[in-house]
Formats: sequence, C-alpha cells, structure tokens
Amino acid sequence: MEAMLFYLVALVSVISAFFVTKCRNPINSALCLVTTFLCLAVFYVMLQAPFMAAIQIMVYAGAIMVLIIFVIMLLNIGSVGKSRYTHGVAGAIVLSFLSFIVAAKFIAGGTVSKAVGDISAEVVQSYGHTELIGKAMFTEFLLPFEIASILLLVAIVGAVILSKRKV
Amino acid sequence: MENLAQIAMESVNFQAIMPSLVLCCFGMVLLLVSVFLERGRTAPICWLSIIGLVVTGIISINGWNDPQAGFAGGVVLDNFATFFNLTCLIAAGLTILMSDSYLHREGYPVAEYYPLILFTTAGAMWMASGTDLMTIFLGLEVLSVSLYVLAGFFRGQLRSNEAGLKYFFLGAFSTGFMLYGVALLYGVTGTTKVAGIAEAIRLMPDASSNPMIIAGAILLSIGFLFKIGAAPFHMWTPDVYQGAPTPITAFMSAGPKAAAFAAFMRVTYISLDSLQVDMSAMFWVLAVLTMTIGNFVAIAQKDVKRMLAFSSISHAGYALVGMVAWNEVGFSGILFYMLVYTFMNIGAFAVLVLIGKQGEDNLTLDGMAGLGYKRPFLGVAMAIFLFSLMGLPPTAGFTGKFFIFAGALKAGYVWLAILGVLNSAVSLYYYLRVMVYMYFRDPVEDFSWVKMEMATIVSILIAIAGVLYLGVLPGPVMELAKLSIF
Amino acid sequence: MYSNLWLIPFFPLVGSIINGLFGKKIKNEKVIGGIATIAIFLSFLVSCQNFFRLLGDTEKVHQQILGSWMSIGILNVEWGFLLDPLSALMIMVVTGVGSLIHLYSIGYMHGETGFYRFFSYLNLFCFSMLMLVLGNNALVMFIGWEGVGLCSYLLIGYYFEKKSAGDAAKKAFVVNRIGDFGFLCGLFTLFWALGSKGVWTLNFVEISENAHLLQSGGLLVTVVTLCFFLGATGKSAQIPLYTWLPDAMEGPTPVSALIHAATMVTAGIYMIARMNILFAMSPTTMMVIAFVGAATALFAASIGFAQNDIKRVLAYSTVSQLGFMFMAMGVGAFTAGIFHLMTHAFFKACLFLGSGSVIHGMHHAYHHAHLHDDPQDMRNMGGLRKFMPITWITYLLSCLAIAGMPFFAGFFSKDEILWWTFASTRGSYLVWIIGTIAACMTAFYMFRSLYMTFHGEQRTDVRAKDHIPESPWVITLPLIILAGLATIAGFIGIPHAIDVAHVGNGIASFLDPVFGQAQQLHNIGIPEDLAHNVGLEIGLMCMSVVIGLIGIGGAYYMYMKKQELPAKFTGAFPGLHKAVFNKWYIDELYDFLFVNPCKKIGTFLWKGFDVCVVDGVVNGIGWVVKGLASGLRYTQSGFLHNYAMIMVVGVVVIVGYYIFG
Amino acid sequence: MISVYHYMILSAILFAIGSFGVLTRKNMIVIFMCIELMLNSVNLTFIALSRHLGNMDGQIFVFFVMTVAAAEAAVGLALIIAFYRNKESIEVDDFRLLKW
Repeated sequence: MEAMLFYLVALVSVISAFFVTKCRNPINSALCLVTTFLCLAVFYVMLQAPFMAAIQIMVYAGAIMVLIIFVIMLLNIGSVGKSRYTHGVAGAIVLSFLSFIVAAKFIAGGTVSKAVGDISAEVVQSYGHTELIGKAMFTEFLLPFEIASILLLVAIVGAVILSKRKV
Repeated sequence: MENLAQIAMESVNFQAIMPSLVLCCFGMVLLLVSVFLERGRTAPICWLSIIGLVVTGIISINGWNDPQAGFAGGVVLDNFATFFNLTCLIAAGLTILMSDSYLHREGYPVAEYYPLILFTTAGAMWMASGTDLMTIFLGLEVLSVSLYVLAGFFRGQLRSNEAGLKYFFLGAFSTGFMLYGVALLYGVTGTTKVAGIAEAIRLMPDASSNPMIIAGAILLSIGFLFKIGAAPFHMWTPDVYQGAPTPITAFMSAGPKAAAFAAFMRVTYISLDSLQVDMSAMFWVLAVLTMTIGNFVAIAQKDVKRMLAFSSISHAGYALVGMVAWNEVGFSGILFYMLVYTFMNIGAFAVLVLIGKQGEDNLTLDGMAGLGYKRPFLGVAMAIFLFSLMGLPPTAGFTGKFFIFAGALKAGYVWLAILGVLNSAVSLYYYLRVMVYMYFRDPVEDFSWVKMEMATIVSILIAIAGVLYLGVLPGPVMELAKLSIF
Repeated sequence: MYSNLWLIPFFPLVGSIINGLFGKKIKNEKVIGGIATIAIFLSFLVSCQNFFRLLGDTEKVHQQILGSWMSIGILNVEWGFLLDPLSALMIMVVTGVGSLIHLYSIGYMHGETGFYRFFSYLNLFCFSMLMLVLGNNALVMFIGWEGVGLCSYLLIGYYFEKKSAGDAAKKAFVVNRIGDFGFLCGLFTLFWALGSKGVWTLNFVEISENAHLLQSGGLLVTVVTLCFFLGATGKSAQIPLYTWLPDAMEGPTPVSALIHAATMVTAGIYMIARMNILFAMSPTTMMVIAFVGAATALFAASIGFAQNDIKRVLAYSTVSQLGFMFMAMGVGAFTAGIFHLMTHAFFKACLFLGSGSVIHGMHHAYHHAHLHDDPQDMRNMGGLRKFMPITWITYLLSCLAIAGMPFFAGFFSKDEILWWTFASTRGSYLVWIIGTIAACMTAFYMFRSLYMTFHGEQRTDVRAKDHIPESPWVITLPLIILAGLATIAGFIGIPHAIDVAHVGNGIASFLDPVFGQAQQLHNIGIPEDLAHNVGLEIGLMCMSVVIGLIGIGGAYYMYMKKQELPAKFTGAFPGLHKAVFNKWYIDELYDFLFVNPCKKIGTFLWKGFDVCVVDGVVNGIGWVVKGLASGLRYTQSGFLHNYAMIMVVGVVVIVGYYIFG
Repeated sequence: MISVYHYMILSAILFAIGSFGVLTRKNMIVIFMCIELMLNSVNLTFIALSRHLGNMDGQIFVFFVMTVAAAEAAVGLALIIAFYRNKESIEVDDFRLLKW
C-alpha cells in the first residue's frame, strides 16, 4: 500500500518536475512546480513530518509560488520568445544524466548511518510533530533561528532597494 | 513551558556571538536612523557604520585568547574566528571609507547600503565562527543575499543588474550543490555539527569504502570553492567583479572570500580530517588550475577592474595551496594571506574608485596612461599595491606567499610551490602592464575629474600602511596567525 | 663590533626617500645630487671602516641581526646582515664605484627633466644592491635581487618618451623575472631539501654548515644549483638570457656604468660565490657553468666586432667579461672570479663613463650646431684625442687593462682565470682554448673602439667639429680615479709564479675563509705538480700577453693603418658580417619561439577556454563537427548557462572521479 | 518496503531535472523555479534521512532552507524586476555586457 502510494506520487512529482523545465509558458511551469511541491508534501506526511508538510504547502506552494506568479503577471510577458531553450541542450541532457548516474552510484553504493535517534514514530505520535520541531528550534537551534531573522530583514531591505523606481 | 525557556537559556552564551550581535544591532539602528534622514544624505550613516565597525573590532579584540562556545555547540568564538572577524571588519571598514563619495558620484546615495555591508560582515562572522553546518550555511546565506543586493545595487545600470543576476543565479545554484553535500554528510553521520561529523567518520569502520562520505565532502566543498572563486567554479567572478560597484567588488574580493576560507578550513580541517589524502589531492589539482586560469586569462584583459578580478582568482589559487599543505604552517598561512590580500586588493580598488569617471568608464589600461605623472600619489599607491600583488619583497604579498608556500614545502609539495612561483612569474606580466601604462606612457587624459576625496585617501593610506607593515615586520601578526589555528 | 653594518644600506635608502619625496620641491640640482652622493659616500666610509676592521680581525664571519622578519613555525627569517671577506669586498666595490658614479652623474645628467627622479632611483638601486650583498639569508638577498631588477627597469626606462627605452625596460624586467623564477625555484628546492633532513633554514651560514647533509654530486644538489644558475644567467646576462643587457643601453650612461657593468650584473657571480659550497658539491653544474660562461664570452665578443654604437660595444664586452667570470666559477676559481669581478668593475665603469664623457661632448657639439646626428655612433667620431685628452688617457688605460696587458688590473685577474681553466682539477682545455680566443677578440674590439673614437681622422660633421669640449671636473675626476684603480688594483692579487717580492696573493688569502672549505672538501684546486710548475704558468702568461698584443695589433692594422680593410672584409663575407651585425638574429628567434606563442596561449585560454571547452565538451562529441562549422556563433560567452555548465562539469568530473575511480 | 534509499534516488532524479532546467531555460523566472526545485529535492533527502536516523536536525535544516528560499525569492525577483525595467526582457541571453 505504502509502496504503491510512493511510486504513484513519485511518478507524478517527476513528471510535473519535468514539465517545469518543458512548458513554454512560465505560468504553466509555475503550476507544475506547485504540483511537485504538493507531491513532496505528501511524502513529508508519509515520513511522519506533518508540520513540514504543512509549511511546505503554506510557505512554498503558498507564499513563494504566489510571489513568483505575481511577478510573472506583473512583467506580463506570457509565452514570449522564439524558443524556450538556450544553446547546448544536448550537452545539458548528457550532463544532467551523468550527474544522476553519479548520484545514483553514491546513493546505491553508500550506506547511511544506522544510528537510531530517540525520535521514533511513536514519539512523534505521542508528542506531536509541531512540538518536537518547536522544542528543537528554540533550544538547540536558537542561533540559526535568530540568524534567519536577520536574513529575512536583509532580503526585505534588499528587495525594497532594488525595486524602488527612484533613488 | 517554563522548563523549555530554561533549557533554551542554558545554551545561550552571548559572549560567543557578541561581535556579530553588536554589528547587527548597529545595522538595524542605522536602518531606523536612515528613515529620518532626508533623502540623499548618507554621510551620518557612513560614519555611524564606521563607528559600529570600530566598536565591533574592539569587542572582538577583547575576546582574544578567551574562547567562548555557545548555542549547543552551534558557534564558537575562538582565536581563529576572531582573526577572520577582524579581517572582515578591516575589509568592511576600508570599503565603507571609499564608498560615500563614490555613491554620490554615481548617483545612488542610498543609506541602506551601509547597513547591508554591516549585515554582510555579520554573515561572514557567523561563517567564521560557526561550528554547526547550519550556522555556517545561514551565515553564508546572509552574506550571499546581501551581496546579491549590493552587486546589483546600481539598479538603473544594466551592468550592475547583470552582475547581480549572474551572481544570484550561480550563487543559488551552488547553494543547491552545497546543501546536497550537507544532506549526504548528515545522512552518513547523523549530525550537522562540525565536531560530530568528524567523530562519526572516525568511528566508522568502513569509512573509506563509503562513497557517500566523499561525495558529501566534495559537494559541501563546492559551496565554499564557489565563494572563493576557485576553478572551475570561478566563472562568475570576472563578470560580477566587473559589473558590481567598485567598492563592492573590493569588498567581495576580500571579506567574503576570507569568510569562505574560514568556514572551509574549519570544516575540512576538523570534520573531514580523515579524508585528508583524497581532499588534499583534489585541492592540489584545483589550486593549480585556479592559479593558472586566473593568471593566463588576466593577461588578455584590457579592463583593469576585470583584470583584477582574474588576479583575484589566481590569488584564491595561491591561498588554496595552504589547504593542500594541510598543516599548521599552511593553514596559518591562509589566515595571514587573507589579511594581506584584504589590504592590497582593497587598496588597488580604492585607487580605481578615485580615477574612475562617473559611470565608471575610465578603467581601461589606456585610461591609466600617465597616471604616475598626473597624479603622483595615486600612481605610487597603485604601484605599491601592484608590487604586493606581484609578490615582490618587501611588500606583504611576498611574505604572505612565502608563508603559504613554506607550508606546502613542509608537507613536501615541492612541485606545487614551484608551479606557484611560476604562476606568480606569469602574473607579473599583466600587473607590470598597468605600471607601464602609468609610468611609461604619455597621458591621454588629464585626470581633471579626479577628486582626492579625504575618506578614500584615508582608506588608501591605511591599506598602504598595512601592506608595508605586513611586508617589513610581519612577525607579530604571523605569530597571531599561528596562535589562531584551532 | 660590527654593529653599524645596517648603516651601509640605510644611507642610500634615506637619500632615495628624501629625493623621491621632496626632490620635486628642492629643484636645485646641486642639492639633489649632493644629497644622493653624500648618502652613498657615507656608506662608503662605513664600508671602509668595516672592511679594514675585518682585515685585521681573526674571526672572519660576522652577522648582525636587526630583528625578526618572518616567523612561520618551522623557520625564523631575520633582518640580518652578514659580513665576511666576500661581502666586505663587494660593499667596497659597490659603494666605492657607486660614489664615483653618483658624482659623475651630477655633471652628466645636468639639465635633464626628472633629475631628482634619477638620483632617487640611483640611491634606491645602491640600497638594493647592498641588501643583496649584505643579506645574511636568501630572502633578504632576494629583496635586493628583486630591488636591483626593479631599479634597473626604472632607470633603463628613464627616457620613457622614447619607445625603444620603454621596450628595453620591459625586456630587462621580464628576462630578469625568468632569472628570479630560477632563483626562487632553487631557493624552495633547497629549503625543502634541507628541511626534509630536519634543518629548516635559509641562513647562508647555516646552509654552509649543513650542506653536508645533502648527497654530494647527487641529483638534488645538481637541480638546486642549476636552478640557482638559471637565476644567475638572468641577472648576469649569460646565454640564453643575455639579450636584455645590450638593449639596456637605452638608459643614461651612468646607469650603464653602475648597474649594467660594475654591480648589478655581477649579482649572479656573487650569488654563486656565496653558495660556493653547494656548487662545489655538483661537478655537473660546475661544468655547465664553465661551458655556458665560455660560450658567452666567445659569442658576445664576436658580436662586439660589428657594433658601431660605442655603448653597445661596451655592453657586449660586459657580457663577454661576465662569461669569463662564470668560467672562473665553473672551474672552481672562485677567488679569481671575484677578483675579476672587482677589476672589471673598475675598468668597465671607467670605459662606460669615458664613453659617456664622449657622448656628452658629442651631444654638446651637435646641439651647438643644431644637428641631429647620433652622438653614440663611432663612425661619427675619430680623432677626439685632441679635444678630450683626459677622457682619452683614461679610456686607453682601461683598454689596456681589459686587454690584459702586463701589470694592468685585468692582466692579473684574467690570467688567473685562464690559468685555472687550464690547470684546475675542474678545468678543461676546451674552456681554456675558448677563453684564450675570447681574450684575443676582446683586445681587438676594445682597441677598435679606441681607435675609431679617439684616433685617426675626425669624421664628425664639420659644423660640429670644433665645439667638442672636454667634460667638467665632476666627470673627469671619477674617470681619473677609476683609471688609476684599473691600472694598479691588480697588485692585490699577484700570482705565485711571478711574485718575486714575496708579497703574497693578497686577495686569495683574504677570501680563503669563504672558499677554502669548499675547495678543500671537494678537491678543487691546482694539482701539486702543476702548482709548482712555475715555468708553465709563466709560459701561459706570456702567451696570453702575446695573444692580447695580436688583438691590439690587428685592430691597429685594420682601423689605423689600412682603413679600407674592414670594408673589404665586409665585402668578402657579406653574410657573416650581416649576421654578426644583427646579433645573430637572436631577438627575432626569441620572438618567434617564445613571445608569440605566449601571446597565443594567453589568447587561446581566454577565448579558447570559454568557447572550445564549454561548448565543445558540453555539446558532446556528436556536435563537434557542427560546432566547428558554426564555431563563430559560439565564439561568445558571458552566457549564464555556460558558467553554470562549467560548474556542473566540474562537479560531475570531481565527484565521478572519486566515486568511480 | 520503501527505504530511505528510495527517497534519495527520487530526490536525485528531481535534482538532476532541476539542474537540467537551470542549464537550458532562457526565462529567468523559470530558471529560478528550477533552482527552487533543486532545493526541494534536497529537502526531501533531509526529511527522509531525518526520519531514518530518528533525529530532528534534518527537519530543522529543511525549515531554514525554506527561509533561505523565501529570502532568495524576494531578492532574486527584485533583481529580475530591476533588469526588466532597464531592458524590457527577462531572458538570460539578453545580458551579455560582461564577457570575455
């Protein structure tokens, strides 16, 4: 059951990812990307990370993609241009394929750590995923959290400066 | 919940992030202050940011020899971090000094420029002091995002747009590879802590037969190699350096590069120590490739700013020699070299800032013709920086290079040292050409537009002092660099 | 004891800084020239004091450490000076000849624009040269080594309005850098070689003490010394790196005298002498040095035959004489080489300054007559003896010295070298024969220049003829002093065979503490049976005198008696004359072999790398044909995609290499 | 049974597709989306590993990757807009002032 679901969703995600690179109209690409993101959210649920699934949908599929689509509409360029691709498509295909081969080789040939931490499925069930995330974030990873706030500040200031019309 | 707050506070150690904390506070205050200033008035912000840097510098120096760890092993303020913090602060300070008149000349007197430089520096500090890949990654991103903005700062100029976009796309692309590397290392070791990774790899019985480790290590390195501009991940460097505002180019070539080296060294030297043989061999090839490409392509350049970009690639190659050596001499050599490079390269760019016309259209070799006679001070200053970049004694460039190459020799890499020497012999050709134009050509222009801005002159003078001091009496600073190795 | 050593380079440095910073404001030539001359003269006084103190001292090696320069864990490099007989002799030559040339320059450079600049550079040069000579470790020496190259560059390009001057300066610098590369390679290899034996050092004294750790005659020591020798050929203008020196004559004449005759070009000799213990360990290198020196001596002398520019004759003569010194080093006659270095400094400086005096006079005359003839062309001279008697006398004395006429300085030093090439354990008859022929040629072309300039019928344009003045005292005084030294300086090195008064060979015993050890350890010297064969030595000496006389006689015959002979000779062998006149086409060959390919490689990497590698590799082999066809379309980059692709190629190659390799 | 390796292979596929898009597409916004796709594939690896290893570090990392992605989106789109205002184009082949 789980396996079937995995392969089905995986297939959808790969196909929609492929269409991101394929669609002539950027809007269609964006919609395909949203589909991929939703598939990933499904995986996150399957991996017992419901909170991550939620913010995947809210932040990625929601905020970021809305921003992107907004910009596409703002620039109002639709499907312009003679061709979607630049030169060297064949090379890129070979290269991407090679990089996948390399990745497959080290994934299949490698072993991940067997060390089992204390966060088992049962723990997630009993505590709740959100609480676990929150705990980790505000204890162990407090500093990265604060740095992230600076990062967002920088991004906001930067975006304002860059897109203002007048000095 | 009280319990949670208590746990959270336990690992908090403000001492360990004090410099970056102060810098961020200054940055945010400056953002606020700039709101109340009339448009186009940036001088107060400029000077306040200098004050911020000085204060941060003092705090950093106070933390010398007093290592502070905190945030559950996410950050440590040791001598190593402090040395790099100071390097980045110097880079930021020199950059800000030359920026104000430049921004007014180019028509972008935007006060937010300065806080962004402060945030970049803070990001650099987190990279230098991070002991968790998460901290390092976020520091890198703060640094990168601010630099994307700064590189594209002249939003009305196509050149600046192009620089910003190229940097952004390639930077984000390399982030993808780097993250993949982090993920693999996390999968193999179960942690993202620098020390934890080292421990896990050491305990692993079949570490050498697990390709995931080496793949993760290489992919992680790529993020850093991209930032330091090592071949074949250097392609962005010339374009971005040429298109970005000149002070930003100066800053990019020194501060962020130093920070990238800092994080790179910490990660390789601590986490990946077990992989020394493989990594060292990779660095050997990359160092030679980087030096050679940088130097050879620089020969063909007519634009001085672009030429300095290629030269910066080759200097990254020299510094990589220290990584190949993988011993204290080589590593402390990199620390020292980054400081040296900060002075000499920012100095050279500061001269370019002054001699550029509005719109930066006078940075070709022909534009430099006769500079030595028309503007003797700038000529002499440029000559000193070029000598240092060439690596001629008794300037800092020589002592720095010698330090690094001595490390390589200690580890037995004679050929690498000789290739390095050969490369610096090649590099002479293009540096010398600038000198030839400055001194042996009749002036085409009269340089009447050159305004000797006080602040920029100060930054040139500081850079000259640094180059000469580190060239003639580098002993004390070398001592500090040696004390800074973990 | 020797705590004021640092003053020796310090004075010229101060002089240079004062003139460099304030010279433009001072304006008064006398003050500017005075500051510079006094600065170098003060160092001469300090040098004298140290020299004579060392002469009376039993302990011959002294170091003065000013402080630490670099400390890098395995190694401490100091700002330190080393005074031993070798460096003592060198500082005497540098500051002595330097002072005279500074004085001379006040007169010679009178009225030039950038007068202060000239003296600032000249002082800076003296500073660098003294650092080179006095440094107690290879890095301080390297500062001087680079510094003299830089100053030479600045001074050759002094008349930068002339394109030829700029080109010559660049050529000198580039060739010097090839030499520097050799020096650094040698330095690093030596540093590592000794370091791997546990001694990380660059200090000359420590290197000498620990040289025995390296295998004598081994590959390593041969490589190290060959690298150093490459450095020496660059600096000292030996085959194959000599072409810059004749071009360097574009600089003002005092510069040619000081830098390109007396001091800088001898830095290579000095360096070999300084590391004699390493060179002695490698017979192979010594042999290479001897043959390169001999070949250069002969080759440069042959080019000297056909030059009409008086300074170029002297330049090729310098190259040739440097060849003699290398010959000496190669056969183990370190003392004789240094001795010749010293005498050469005197007579060649005198010759250059004499030629400068002539040029000065000719220039003055042409200027007076509003003519634009070449004041350096000997074909426009002749009969100047009448107008410039002092210059003529001094030039004559120096010519006698360089030709090796008995009891002039060159006689003693050159004969000593030839004797060693003949008799030394590292000597070779072939080198001796080449050396003897070169000596004969030297006498010929030097006297040719003498006759063409000062004797015979005056060929100067009639309008300028009577306006050639003798030079002022600041110019003639150095000439007289140097000519005097060129005449008598040889007596400090009287060879054993003709030492009838038993004064002993002063210079040999003085330098023995430096060279004795290496010569003893590695069995370098004159074998017993030959050492006592006084007859043979005197016989060879007479022979070389006769050979010198033949050269002088030949020149006299061709350029005084039968002036049509050279033209006939040219007519008889036009090809040969043309080849010699064009310096055997060496420059053209270099352009063809090295300069153009380098430019091409640069362009190739620049355009070719981006274009060919990016698109070629990326588009795959199947696209290569098409790619070539529409190559021009892809001769563009700046494309984001190409950059990203290079990155991915890098990632795939590196990771793939480790995963699959 | 679906193991962590399955997820990793899937994420490698997505990563390769994303990089293919970056290498070929002309439209800057699409290139940016492809970069987002690459980051997401890494996120998948992180979460799968985090589940497998039984610790939260990976998931926290994903959280920050998302933040970074948001920040980069803001700045990147602002850069694109600034470029569009000057050049009326959002194709990467249209900027080639800086070359050679």
